[in-house]
Amino acid sequence: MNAEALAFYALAAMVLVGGFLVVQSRNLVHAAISLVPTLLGVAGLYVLLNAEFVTAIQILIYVGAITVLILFVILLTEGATGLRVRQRNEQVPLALLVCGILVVLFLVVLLRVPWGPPTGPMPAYNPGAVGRSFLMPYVLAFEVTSLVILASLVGAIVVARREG
Amino acid sequence: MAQLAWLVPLFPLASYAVLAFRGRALGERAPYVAIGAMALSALLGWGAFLEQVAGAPPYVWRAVWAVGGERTLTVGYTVDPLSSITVAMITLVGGLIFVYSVGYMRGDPYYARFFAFLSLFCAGMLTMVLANSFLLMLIGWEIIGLCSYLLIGFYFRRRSANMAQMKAFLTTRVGDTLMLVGIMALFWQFGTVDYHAIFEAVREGGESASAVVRLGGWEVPLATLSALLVFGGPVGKSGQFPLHVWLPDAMEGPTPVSALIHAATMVAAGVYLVGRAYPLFFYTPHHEALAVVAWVGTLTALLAALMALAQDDIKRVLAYSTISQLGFMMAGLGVLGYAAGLFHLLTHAFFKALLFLAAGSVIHAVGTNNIKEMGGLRRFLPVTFWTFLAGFLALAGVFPFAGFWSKDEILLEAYHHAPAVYALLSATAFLTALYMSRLVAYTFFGTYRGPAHPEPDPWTPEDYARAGLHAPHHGHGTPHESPRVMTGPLVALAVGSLVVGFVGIPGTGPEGGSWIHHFLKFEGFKEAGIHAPSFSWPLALRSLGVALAGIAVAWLVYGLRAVPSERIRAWVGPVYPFLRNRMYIDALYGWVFVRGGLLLAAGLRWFDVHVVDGLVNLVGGVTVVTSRLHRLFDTYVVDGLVNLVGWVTRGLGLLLRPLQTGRAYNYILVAAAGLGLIVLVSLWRL
Amino acid sequence: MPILTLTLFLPLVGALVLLFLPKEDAERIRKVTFGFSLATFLASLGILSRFEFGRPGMQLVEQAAWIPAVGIQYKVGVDGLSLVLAILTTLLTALSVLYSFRENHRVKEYNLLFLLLATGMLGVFFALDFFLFYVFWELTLVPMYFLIGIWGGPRREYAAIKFFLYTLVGSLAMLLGILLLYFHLPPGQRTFDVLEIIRQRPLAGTGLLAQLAFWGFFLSFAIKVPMWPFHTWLPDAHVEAPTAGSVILAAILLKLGTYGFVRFSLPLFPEVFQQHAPLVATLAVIGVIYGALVAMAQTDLKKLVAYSSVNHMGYVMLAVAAAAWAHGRPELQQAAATALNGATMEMLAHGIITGALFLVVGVIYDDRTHTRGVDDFGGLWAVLPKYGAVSITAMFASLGLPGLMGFVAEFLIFVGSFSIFPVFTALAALGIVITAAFFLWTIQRIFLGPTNPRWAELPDLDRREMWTLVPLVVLMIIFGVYPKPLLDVINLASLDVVAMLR
Amino acid sequence: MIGPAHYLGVSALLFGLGLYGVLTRRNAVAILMGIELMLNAANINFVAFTKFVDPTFVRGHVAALIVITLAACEAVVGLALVINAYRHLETVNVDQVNLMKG
Repeated sequence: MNAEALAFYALAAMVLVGGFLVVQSRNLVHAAISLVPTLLGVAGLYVLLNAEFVTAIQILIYVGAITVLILFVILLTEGATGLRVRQRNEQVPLALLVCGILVVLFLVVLLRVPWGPPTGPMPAYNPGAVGRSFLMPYVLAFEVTSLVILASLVGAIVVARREG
Repeated sequence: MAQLAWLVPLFPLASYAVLAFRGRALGERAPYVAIGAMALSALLGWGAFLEQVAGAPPYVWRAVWAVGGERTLTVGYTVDPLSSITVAMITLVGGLIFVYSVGYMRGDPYYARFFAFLSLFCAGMLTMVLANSFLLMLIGWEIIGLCSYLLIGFYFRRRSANMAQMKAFLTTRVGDTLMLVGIMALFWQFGTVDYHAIFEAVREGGESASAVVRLGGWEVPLATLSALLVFGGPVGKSGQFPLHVWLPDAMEGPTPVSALIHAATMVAAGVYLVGRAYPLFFYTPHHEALAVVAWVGTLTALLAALMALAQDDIKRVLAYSTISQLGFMMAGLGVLGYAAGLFHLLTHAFFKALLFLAAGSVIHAVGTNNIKEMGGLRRFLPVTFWTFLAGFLALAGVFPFAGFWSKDEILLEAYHHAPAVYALLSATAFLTALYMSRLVAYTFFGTYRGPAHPEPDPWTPEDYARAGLHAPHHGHGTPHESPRVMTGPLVALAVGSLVVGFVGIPGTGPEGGSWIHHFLKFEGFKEAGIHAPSFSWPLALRSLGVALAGIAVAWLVYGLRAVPSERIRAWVGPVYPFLRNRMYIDALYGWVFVRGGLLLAAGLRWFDVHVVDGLVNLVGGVTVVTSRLHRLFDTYVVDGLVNLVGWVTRGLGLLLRPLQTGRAYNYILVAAAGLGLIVLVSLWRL
Repeated sequence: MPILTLTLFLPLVGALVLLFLPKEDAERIRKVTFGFSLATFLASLGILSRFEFGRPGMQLVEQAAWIPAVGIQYKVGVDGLSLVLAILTTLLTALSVLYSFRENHRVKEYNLLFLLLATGMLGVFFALDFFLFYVFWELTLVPMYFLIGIWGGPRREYAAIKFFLYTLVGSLAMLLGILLLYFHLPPGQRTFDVLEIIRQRPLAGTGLLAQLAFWGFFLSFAIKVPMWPFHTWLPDAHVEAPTAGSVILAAILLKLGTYGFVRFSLPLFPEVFQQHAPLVATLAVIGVIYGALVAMAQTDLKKLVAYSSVNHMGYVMLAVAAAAWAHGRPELQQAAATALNGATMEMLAHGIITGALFLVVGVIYDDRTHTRGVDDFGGLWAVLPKYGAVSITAMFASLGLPGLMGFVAEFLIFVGSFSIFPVFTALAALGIVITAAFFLWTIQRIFLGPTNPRWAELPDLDRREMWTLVPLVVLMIIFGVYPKPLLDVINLASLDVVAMLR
Repeated sequence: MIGPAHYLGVSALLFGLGLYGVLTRRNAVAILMGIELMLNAANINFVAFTKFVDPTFVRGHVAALIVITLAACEAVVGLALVINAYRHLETVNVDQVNLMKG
């Protein structure tokens, strides 16, 4: 077992355990805090996959922004998120079944696919390639995304604004 | 001149347009427009007529009016002896009536409207006469029907006038519809509506002319059928039995209208059309269509004369007399007296217009229509009396007045071609003299009785106020003679009633015949070897004798009262009320057609609302109930019995409703399960 | 310049422009709407100027791929038939908008719907692709539904839903027919192109399927016409619709049905149509007489005019049935063309005359008396001379007085159909008498006799009302006196249809 | 040797966890967290495929970046909605928010 594998398994464990805590914690604040190791683990996986730029973004946005945002909201809506309140709905068994089957199916698919060897040596990682992709073939997607950001910005302000 | 004949109907039309839009502003000057237009028409019309007299060839002009596939429907006009002499008559008599109306209608709040309608009427009438296709003829024909409608109901405040105008339009429309079907049949047969093309085709008797149709079990020659259908129009318009009922009621209109439309011109249109379409009738097997025309005419003449005997309204007597005389004309045409029938049409226009106008003068003076309330008027109205007398003598057929010559022609033809018709027509001639003498006796002789109930003013004070006039005061002391503008036309027409007949004097034309015979001749007779019988003195004396006998009998009964009419009335029993009530024909029509039609309409309306629409609503109701049932069962029964297309969607919606909880996580669960299913399926195929 | 597309979408552009106007500014909304409808009318006259008279077939065709995968295209074109109907549409839309200047309730939506409706109707007449046709066909339905449902009379909801469901059932049946046709084209050549489908007649000789498709189209068109016994939506819709809505409904929407019969049913299913022509003619004759008689029994003016529409559309259907019967009988072709000319003429005449009649009813009902009962009036002619003259002219035109447009149409229908269906036609001629009877009776009850004192002080037609009514009256007279120019255009289209019936 | 299957396996498990969270949580914020997990799972896939299948054009990175961006937007709007709903309905439990029920 080489270092890469070791790192992978450690990160995978971190991700999955974190994820389990996210969905399982009765206390929402705990769940939100468990989100941090999960997302960091994913970021680690990105490092293993030679995606340093994505890693950076992942940490910046997810860990830095979204998690904090979620924590704020939990605090803002304190009255409804306490431990007194039932946190699960009535379809737990059904959901468990469906999710289980789905995961099993995914795994079956993974196992049945004949993965060939990697398609050759990785080229040197180059964030510039990502930039070029964004601005040349995917410029439309890029623009649309920015529009979506704008819209969500405006939308969030309008929705959350205290009416008066 | 003939090339300009298209202008003849256009002058009155222009006058109509001017009066319709500017009539109110013109006010008292309105008649000048109408009379001026009529004078121009008369000028052109007489020019064309004199050209024809001088022997000019007939002039025909056509234009395409409408297309149907590769066929065309043409309109146009013909100037030939028949149309030109009729145009001359209409413009002359019509013009005189216009002049008379200036006096008669003065002070009426709708003065301009009256002249507008009269002008439109003349435009339609002249169009109809000059037309050279059934299409244009029909257009003119219906326009005069419209004007008749408008003018009968001119006093539109009166309920009786409203009813009369509807009766007139609808009754004639029945005839017109038959004629329309006839024209359709002609178009089917010959593919054209042009007079000349059709007449040429029937004369040659080709394949299409001798076609036969099956009606039930009968084989009817198509030519006869279409001729008889076309005859439906004249039956309606010329008040022939059984569609004569409208004409007496049409007397609700102002008197000049009665004179112009319901005596001199419009009602003669039917006769004119039969004359115009004579080949159509003549070239049927054994002239059978003409036989029908003859018998309808004879019957009408006799029945109307009988009914005239029992009427008390001066205009109604004249109306029945008109019907009777129109029957005479039809009978004349029917018994192969082509020229005779049309000659009578011309003379009749003069003396009947005269009689009506004179009657109008009488009514103007005494303020009632009832002859029982008149009497002794010859002293008060000398001009009216003498002119009326001229008309009376012409109508009765007394030598040398116009009626004598033309009626004698008809009787002559009937004597030679149809003796039964001759007998009946002679009886009618007797009756004619009788009822006319009765009228004269009651009106002008004896003592003045005065109206018990003067006619109410047809207008309301608001009408006068709106027109800026003052309501006239109807103080009827002693009757007084009408103004010159009214008596002038009377005198002119009286002269006409005397002299017009002279064109029928034997020897005025070539070969010892009369001029009118020569001028109006039907080519088919010569080809078929039919010769017009020549004038015979014994026959003429006999008809004169009949007329004088009628006058004498009337003199005994109504003048000398040797046998008072009351006694005769008691003596004949139910015959008098039978005649007085128009043989109950009007009542019968009222019950069968008017009430029956309204009842049927009401019944169908009920049917429409409750049955046809009821079915629709039932279908709707059933679907609604079905969907309610679904709502009841929606948790238990998955029932697909939603069988109406429009409601399938809603039914399905109701079925699926329990699945739609509105909770997003339920939906996501289903979506996830669906995703699993998709993976499973793709695994299967992997 | 693609003049057809321009004409077609000009109202839609107008509707878009309206979207950007504040709804409080009713006056400007009205003016803009009227401006656009007038421009559309002028554009349709522009089509006329570029139309080649004397050339058969479709003209000014514009074509563009739309959904090429399934053979749907944007294809529009005109021939004599659709051209005259399109001009009628634009004219009456403009006049209706002008008339509606008095409408004060939700002005913006009202005018917007009118413009939308105009595009829908023009599209139906222009479309040469079944899919496009269907889209426009349905597009006409929605604005009308709202016009009746929002601006209608007391029972507007019932009437609107009835109208909507009834016509929707019909158009679904037609959709099935269209799909049947489409899927019987050979795979790979499937198209919705009307002319191509007519050329190939994919259902010829398929027996039952052709029957099904025919009845699908028939149901849709017959409801729209409406033929007896599918007519009961009409009186309700007319009575409840606002005046301008009634005008459009009677003048144009009913024509969609007869247009469909002439444009689609006749050339697509000549054999089947011929087989059922006597039945159709029977229904038509029943419609003629029944409509006239039921109209006679009405006391509501709008209902009376509505039933007179049933009567008049019966004449049109008689002519169409006669033309169908002429299929394969060369000796009847000329008569069939005459009958079709008459049918088209009647569509126009009915559009103009009945449009005028509904306006006439609206003039008296909307702004003056608020009653439509025939018996509530009397002697109005003396009070309202202009109004009386216009109304009486329109009514006489409707009862087929020669010299006015209705006569030309009826005469052509009668002479054409008589050569083909003598008995039916003779029976239908009875309708003339009954029509005359009820219109005369109506005239008598409204305009003649003593004046009802309640209405002694009514104002006569004002300028705007004159502007809406006089053009229609003028048209009635012009084409009644000299119809040849119009018939020359129509005749080409009729000959085309007849040629397709060879 | 760690191959694509390993990464995808982790991704599948994480996806399952996220889905479970979405399906069973009553609290809207918690559901949002579940969604974030699922999005991350998807991103792992994208990035992994970039390495093993399409190393030259880095299309997966592009996709992942877009997803992250959209996730951020979604979180912002979603949380705003939660606050709004809380203000109006005094609850953030989605089974009490059933305005969509037909």
